[in-house]
Amino acid sequence: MAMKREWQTVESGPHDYKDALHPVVQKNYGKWQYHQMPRPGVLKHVAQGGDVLYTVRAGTPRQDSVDLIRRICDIADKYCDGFLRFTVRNNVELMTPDEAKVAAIIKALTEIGLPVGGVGPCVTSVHHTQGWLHCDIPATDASGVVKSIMDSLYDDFVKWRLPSKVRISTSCCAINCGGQADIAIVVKHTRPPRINHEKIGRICELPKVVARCPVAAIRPMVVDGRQSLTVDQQKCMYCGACFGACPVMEINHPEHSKFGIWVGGKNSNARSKPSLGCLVAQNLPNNPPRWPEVNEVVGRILGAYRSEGRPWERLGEWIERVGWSHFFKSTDLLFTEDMIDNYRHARMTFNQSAQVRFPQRHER
Amino acid sequence: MAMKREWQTVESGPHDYKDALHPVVQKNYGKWQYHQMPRPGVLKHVAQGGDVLYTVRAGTPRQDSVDLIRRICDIADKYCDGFLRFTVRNNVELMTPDEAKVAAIIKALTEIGLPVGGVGPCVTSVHHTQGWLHCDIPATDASGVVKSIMDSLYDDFVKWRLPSKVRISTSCCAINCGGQADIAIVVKHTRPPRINHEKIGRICELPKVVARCPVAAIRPMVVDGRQSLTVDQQKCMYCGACFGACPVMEINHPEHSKFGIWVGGKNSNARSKPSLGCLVAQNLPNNPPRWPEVNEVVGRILGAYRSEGRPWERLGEWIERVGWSHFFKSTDLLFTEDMIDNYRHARMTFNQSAQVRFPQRHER
Amino acid sequence: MTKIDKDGDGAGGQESPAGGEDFLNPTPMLDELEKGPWPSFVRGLKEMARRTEKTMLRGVLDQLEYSYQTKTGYWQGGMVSVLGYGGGIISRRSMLQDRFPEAAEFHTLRVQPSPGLHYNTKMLRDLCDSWERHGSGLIALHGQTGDVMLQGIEEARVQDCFDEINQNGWDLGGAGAAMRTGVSCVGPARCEHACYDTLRLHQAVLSHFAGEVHRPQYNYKFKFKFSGCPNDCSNGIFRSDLAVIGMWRDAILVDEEAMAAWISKNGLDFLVNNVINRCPSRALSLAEGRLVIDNGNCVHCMHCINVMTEALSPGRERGLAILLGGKNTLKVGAMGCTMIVPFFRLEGQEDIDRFIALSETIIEWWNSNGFDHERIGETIERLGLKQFLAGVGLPATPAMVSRPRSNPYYKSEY
Amino acid sequence: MTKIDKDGDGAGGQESPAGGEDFLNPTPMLDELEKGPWPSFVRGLKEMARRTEKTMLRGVLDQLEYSYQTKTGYWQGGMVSVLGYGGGIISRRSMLQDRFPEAAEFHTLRVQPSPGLHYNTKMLRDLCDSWERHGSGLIALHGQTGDVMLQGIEEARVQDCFDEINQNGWDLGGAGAAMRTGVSCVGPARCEHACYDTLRLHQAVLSHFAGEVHRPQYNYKFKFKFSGCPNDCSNGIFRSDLAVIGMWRDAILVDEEAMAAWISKNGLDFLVNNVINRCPSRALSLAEGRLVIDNGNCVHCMHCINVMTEALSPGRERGLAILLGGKNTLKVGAMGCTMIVPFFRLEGQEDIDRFIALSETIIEWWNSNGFDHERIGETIERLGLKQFLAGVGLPATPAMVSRPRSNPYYKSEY
Ligand code: SRM
Ligand code: SRM
Ligand code: SRM
Ligand code: SRM
Ligand code: SF4
Ligand code: SF4
Ligand code: SF4
Ligand code: SF4
Ligand code: SF4
Ligand code: SF4
Ligand code: SF4
Ligand code: SF4
Repeated sequence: MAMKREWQTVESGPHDYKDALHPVVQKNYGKWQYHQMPRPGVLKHVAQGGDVLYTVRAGTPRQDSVDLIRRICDIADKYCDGFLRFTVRNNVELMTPDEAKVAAIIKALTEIGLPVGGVGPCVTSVHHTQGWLHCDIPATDASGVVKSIMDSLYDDFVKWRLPSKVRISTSCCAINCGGQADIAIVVKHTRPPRINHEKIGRICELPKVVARCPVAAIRPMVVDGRQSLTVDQQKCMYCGACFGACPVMEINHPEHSKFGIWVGGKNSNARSKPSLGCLVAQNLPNNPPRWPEVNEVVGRILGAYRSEGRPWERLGEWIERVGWSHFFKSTDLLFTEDMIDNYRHARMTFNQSAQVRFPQRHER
Repeated sequence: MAMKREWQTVESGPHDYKDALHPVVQKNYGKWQYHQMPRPGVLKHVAQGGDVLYTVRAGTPRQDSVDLIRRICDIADKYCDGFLRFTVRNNVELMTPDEAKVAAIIKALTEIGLPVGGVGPCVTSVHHTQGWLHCDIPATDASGVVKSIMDSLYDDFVKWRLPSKVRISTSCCAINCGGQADIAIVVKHTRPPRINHEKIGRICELPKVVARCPVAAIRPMVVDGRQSLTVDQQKCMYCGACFGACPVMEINHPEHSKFGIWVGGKNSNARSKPSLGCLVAQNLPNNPPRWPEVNEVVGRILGAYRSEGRPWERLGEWIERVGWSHFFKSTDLLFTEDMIDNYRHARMTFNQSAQVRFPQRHER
Repeated sequence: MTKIDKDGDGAGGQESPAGGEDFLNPTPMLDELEKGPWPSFVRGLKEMARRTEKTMLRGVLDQLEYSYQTKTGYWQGGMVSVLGYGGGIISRRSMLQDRFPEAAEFHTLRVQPSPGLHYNTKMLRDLCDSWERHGSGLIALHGQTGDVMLQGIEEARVQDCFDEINQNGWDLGGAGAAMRTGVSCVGPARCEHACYDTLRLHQAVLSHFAGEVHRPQYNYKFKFKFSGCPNDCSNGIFRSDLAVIGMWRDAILVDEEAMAAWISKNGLDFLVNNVINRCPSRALSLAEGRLVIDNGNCVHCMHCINVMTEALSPGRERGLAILLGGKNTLKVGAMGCTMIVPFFRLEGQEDIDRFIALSETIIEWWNSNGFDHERIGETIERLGLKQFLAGVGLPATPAMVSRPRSNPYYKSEY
Repeated sequence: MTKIDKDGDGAGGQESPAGGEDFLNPTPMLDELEKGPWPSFVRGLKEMARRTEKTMLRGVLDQLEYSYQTKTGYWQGGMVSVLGYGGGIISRRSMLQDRFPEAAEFHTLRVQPSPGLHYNTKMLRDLCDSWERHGSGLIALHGQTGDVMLQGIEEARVQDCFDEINQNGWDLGGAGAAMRTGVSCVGPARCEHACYDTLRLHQAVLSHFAGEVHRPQYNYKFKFKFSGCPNDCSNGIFRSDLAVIGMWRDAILVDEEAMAAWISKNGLDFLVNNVINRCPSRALSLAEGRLVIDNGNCVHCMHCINVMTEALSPGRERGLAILLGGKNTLKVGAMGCTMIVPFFRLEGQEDIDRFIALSETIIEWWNSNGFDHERIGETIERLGLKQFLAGVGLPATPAMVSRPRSNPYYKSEY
């Protein structure tokens, strides 16, 4: 095939963005002055020179059909001079300098089934991953979990009902490609990899596999004459790292996977430093197609935050203010001994002080 | 000797304290209401019933002669009904319900050479250790360092010239028996232990010594036929732990010891959680009998804190507020790469955020 | 073609051309995900499958339904590539080829987006057309590393597809032990907080490293993320190896008029409770009803600027901060990027060249000191920040740590 | 007797009985430490040596002077003990016995103090007399672990000396891998903040463990410290294995009158800037010029009570908190005690018995799970807090951590 090929690859890197910018953006590039949020889903940016740009943001399934993308393009052609962008959270943004067009854009997006929202103090689209649709180590299907969650949180996306931004992520294994978030929904394999001793010697570089394990749980072993490996069932904590080095370290299992929910992850530097999410619910069933148990817990956490959080206070900042004991009480979640860190830097998470809160009579 | 001995040991534990309490203390035991500080070195405690107790606090050398102790007892007999106590920081406290006696007590203490002070927002006596006078691994003499420092800080002990309490400790090896403090002055051995291969086999349990090393720097080795040990010069960071298990791991050395100064240690839970001291000056010479270089740095740190600290703000809290960069600037100390942690939990001390301060023009 | 789960409620069938037999097999569990207000990826897939009658889509739907029923994934990885490249394509073959022959292959092309994720409709329409021609028609906008993911193509079609989109200015992104695709926030294109040109730097850097993106030759993956200010909208600190965060180092700009207006509109209590009292370094205070900023003590968290965007803006002396070593969970647990260069001026091309040169020095250090499958953050943690700084020739500053060391366990000279 | 450093400036000589030859040898460097306003231990030693003419003191001064000149210590450890005990005495013999024969032995008796370090003059005078009779006359008040250190005695005199002071109610403290001497703050004897009886508990606990103090049988040392409130005046959190910190769990007591007086005296600004704004959990706020406390959010740091001692006091429901695992630098670096039991009521004897029983369970767990020379904090860090809690039968609560785990790396059941 390479024979009858006349095109010479151009290693161009990222697609050029110059002709992807709306004229108003070009003109005011780097000259924006401030922004406002006229209504949910809409941003109004004002430039030093006085130019104005309206942005309408809408959620997408992320796993888009060309049909959907073409429909979005139709709207962009009709109202936005043929320009559009996507956000880092899989939302689409349609921009126009013309306030009059905002309503029409919202209408058009709604008609093709895309919810307008995700701007300001609300839930926005979920950072999610591949799952059963495409990955090779997923314990669940990310897109399905996201769809189920967002059906429940629809109003929190299209309305302003929360103290501040709420970022949610969901990942289909502990590797967590979805990243840190106010609420991270992460499934976890819950048993050590099983090894096919016939295949492994042929397919994998055994020393590389041994080296991959963070807790040195993998040791070489000879099984009926064949070079193979064995996993120390006590040490292994199912991280899946070895599977990445060798697909014969079979970590996938129909029974043994559970969901955990992590709260207080924060990427911005606003007020508090960026922070990692902390485990507050575990062993939730991996229950397709709607994962009701996971959904219910997420709802409870948002509910408590909604009623107790203060303006601009992110979920984790709210918890820091009221204390973890109070968080578990007001979300009716159970703190278990597994939520006490026991990994590398566990000591640094211990409360090495006498500072402690006690619920008062009326609260008890 | 055990023969002609008729006394049978009583394993009584701590000496009984009942008859060591002043009558006014007995009467108001657990019934104190509040306290005031009428003047430096003096506390006034008021009981619920209205009783009052004055306390005069004075510094001591800690390494006391029976002569000095008897003189103090004379004062206690004369003015305090024969009662006295010492503080956890080696200060002596003379108590009386009678305000009139306070001045006399101060006079008497001063006459026997003991400075009255150490109460409230000031420097108090130094937590110190044994040093050359008594310990077996000291790199310096604690009592001498303390005497030199306190001669310089005398006014900070007897007067109120500081934003809040300042606790100082000094230790004669990295083990730091003196503990955490606002300013900890700790000498450190700076080269690996040297081994006498002839003696070690006879005197020490080699496996125990090997096990004692936190960085696995000690390995068994045979030296001209004798079982011995060898120290990996690259790994060893001179902690001295092996010396504790085996005196032949000769860590003491006339040349290779240096002082470091650690600031921001705090034991109380007031406001901020208890915190560890952080290294801000290193490689200061071990220079008896007066250690001028160490003395000078301590003075500089106190000076900056004196002028910038706020009421009730401990030294480490002041630094947290203004930032470490500012601290190094205003104390004219040099931040070096060795001050970046590289031990077990080093990562947790990295600035994993974009939060950073910049001196402004007028400050630059 | 494989039929499964006959007793499914056939919800999917409802959309079938009235009367005519449905192109798709029943997918009762997946059909549950067509319900509810949020846009449904299942509906999209089924609609496109019915229109295009692409058997690959049917096979993938069948296998996915089976995954839902058996709670197991059935894809296995492999190697698929285009001429001259070693990465950029995630190969997927079904483990159940006999059961789902139509799902035998489902490879994904990771295509680098345009910086800031800005597009014009022509770019996207052309891409859609090429993808419908050669592949499944399923596109993820965007992957978590920022790629346009063209999902579902057979190995035989890969080269032609790539050649076609490459002619339209698209190039593959990273995969494996390589430089990865970058992400940049919308930046100066539409954000008043941008302290440097995120789009321009993203384009320059990733173009420079194009070779390292296409031909894996590192210890492990390396990711850049470009955020115009410390709000870090591209999640650089936890999700990239080298986070480029916009920064300023002079005083915050204050528009006194706008400030007055803001305060009278929102009230003094709101100012005190939600601005002044939220400043992490207490650099804000109130004086005669006005907000006073102690800029020397400001840690550039952005909060006050975020809340009072009409009145406050980053200062005039703008540039960026370089943070290093972020990653997520695997092996050592998540870690955030560490502050390495607090302020780096970025104006002309020579600044961009300086930035790229420094990036190369950093990556070279990592490649010569790191282990296999070790992210640079792990290498720095293992060898020490001191060794890293010496290796790349950067000075140690207190800005790199939250506090100096609290243990004496380091080697001093003797 | 050994004469050294003839060219010393003989400062020491000045105090010598006019004309007569000085009992002491020149110690020029040490003499530098007689200068200055702070009380001088050198002066004290020399004065006592001249009065008592104890050669041991002269020898020790000579060796110490030599240490100052050569920057090296010359004591080596060993074993010295009294009948029935295995510890409590730190043995010191000179490495330079030929050079300083008078300093051949310089052993130290660690003597347990009376709780709260309260004394009457008779106790101390008797102790001084015994010590001058049998030992050097040098006493440290107090060692960092709280002992009265009787420093400087020959092995031959140790038993008689101990028998004599033991008859006066004194007992030896700990050394080696044993229960160590305890420290308690002045507590209810003279402090309004005391939430439990530190003196009584100290006495009860250390008497109970007397056997473990005298006969080393642990993995390593174990220290108790007793502080009556979170000000932790006994430094329990960083300097003991088990810190007993006074605690209350109902509302802070407010004396409205005293509060009003305090505010009018110190002013509103001081209240806001130095009390309200310093509360770590922002549990304080201002309402119509008065201080309001959100007790449910108070973390019991003591600050507001410390500043407004006339107006505020710990609540009525008082007891103690138990924290575990503190130690200083050696090997792993310093660590602070971790909150284990947030509130433990301590009123009657049965509460004290409960406390002692729990302490024993904890120590047993450590002795059966710890390594040689491993402090309990290190054992807990190595095995995990979860394992510790299971081992001693305590429930896990959020109060034990600053935040729950942020990595998924633990074993769940399967
Ligand atoms: C469009 C987008 C950048 C892009 O290139 O795509 C963006 C755009 C804006 N961000 Fe952002 N942020 C965007 C992702 C993020 C992320 C990353 C993420 O969500 O994955 C973060 C970090 C989140 C975190 O901390 O975990 C982020 C943290 C912020 C913050 C800090 C919020 C805080 O208080 O912690 C601000 C400040 C603010 O809200 O005014 C901000 C502010 C803004 C502003 C107001 C900037 C401006 O003046 O234009 C923009 C509209 C805000 C809004 O959407 O409410 N943006 N912003 C991203 C939209 C995501 C979405 O579709 O919802
Ligand atoms: C006498 C003594 C207890 C004893 O049993 O010996 C004591 C006595 C008092 N302490 Fe303390 N503290 C004593 C050692 C400590 C220690 C431990 C130490 O110094 O080694 C600490 C922890 C220090 C640290 O954090 O590193 C300590 C932290 C406090 C605090 C918290 C200060 C802060 O803001 O962080 C207070 C609160 C205050 O100052 O009102 C306090 C308050 C007090 C009060 C006011 C309590 C009272 O109402 O009587 C007493 C007089 C205060 C003063 O001296 O200014 N005491 N206090 C100790 C005197 C030491 C000395 O001679 O100077
Ligand atoms: C005498 C004293 C210093 C002083 O002058 O006050 C002292 C002196 C010694 N300490 Fe200490 N420590 C003394 C309080 C401390 C403290 C403070 C405290 O107890 O509050 C600490 C820090 C807290 C802690 O327990 O960690 C302390 C942490 C150590 C360590 C390190 C323990 C660790 O796990 O980090 C060692 C090394 C060891 O045990 O092997 C040590 C070892 C030693 C030895 C026994 C060194 C040795 O093996 O010969 C020293 C004997 C010196 C001597 O000749 O008397 N000493 N030592 C203190 C005991 C006097 C007393 O009984 O009252
Ligand atoms: C596709 C994507 C998820 C998504 O649906 O968006 C993804 C998918 C995979 N990730 Fe990821 N990661 C994706 C973004 C991330 C991110 C987020 C980011 O880049 O901002 C992270 C966390 C940040 C980081 O880099 O740590 C991430 C951390 C990982 C890791 C753990 C790396 C670590 O050091 O902790 C692995 C495991 C590995 O590399 O061995 C991994 C491995 C994988 C593999 C290649 C698993 C495998 O070996 O087969 C997944 C391929 C799935 C597939 O079939 O396509 N992926 N992965 C994202 C890439 C799309 C794109 O190119 O735009
Ligand atoms: S989170 Fe795990 S399963 Fe999901 S895409 Fe990433 S690597 Fe694959
Ligand atoms: S899953 Fe993780 S812990 Fe278990 S063997 Fe594999 S690499 Fe090791
Ligand atoms: S600090 Fe070191 S040298 Fe000093 S007394 Fe303690 S153990 Fe001995
Ligand atoms: S001094 Fe410390 S680090 Fe060095 S060999 Fe001895 S125990 Fe190991
Ligand atoms: S990171 Fe800063 S500059 Fe970039 S979009 Fe977010 S707020 Fe704007
Ligand atoms: S940007 Fe953040 S740190 Fe700086 S003044 Fe504003 S709120 Fe304070
Ligand atoms: S710890 Fe508390 S109770 Fe004890 S003396 Fe200090 S302040 Fe008083
Ligand atoms: S005691 Fe401390 S935490 Fe509690 S209210 Fe007072 S200042 Fe706040």
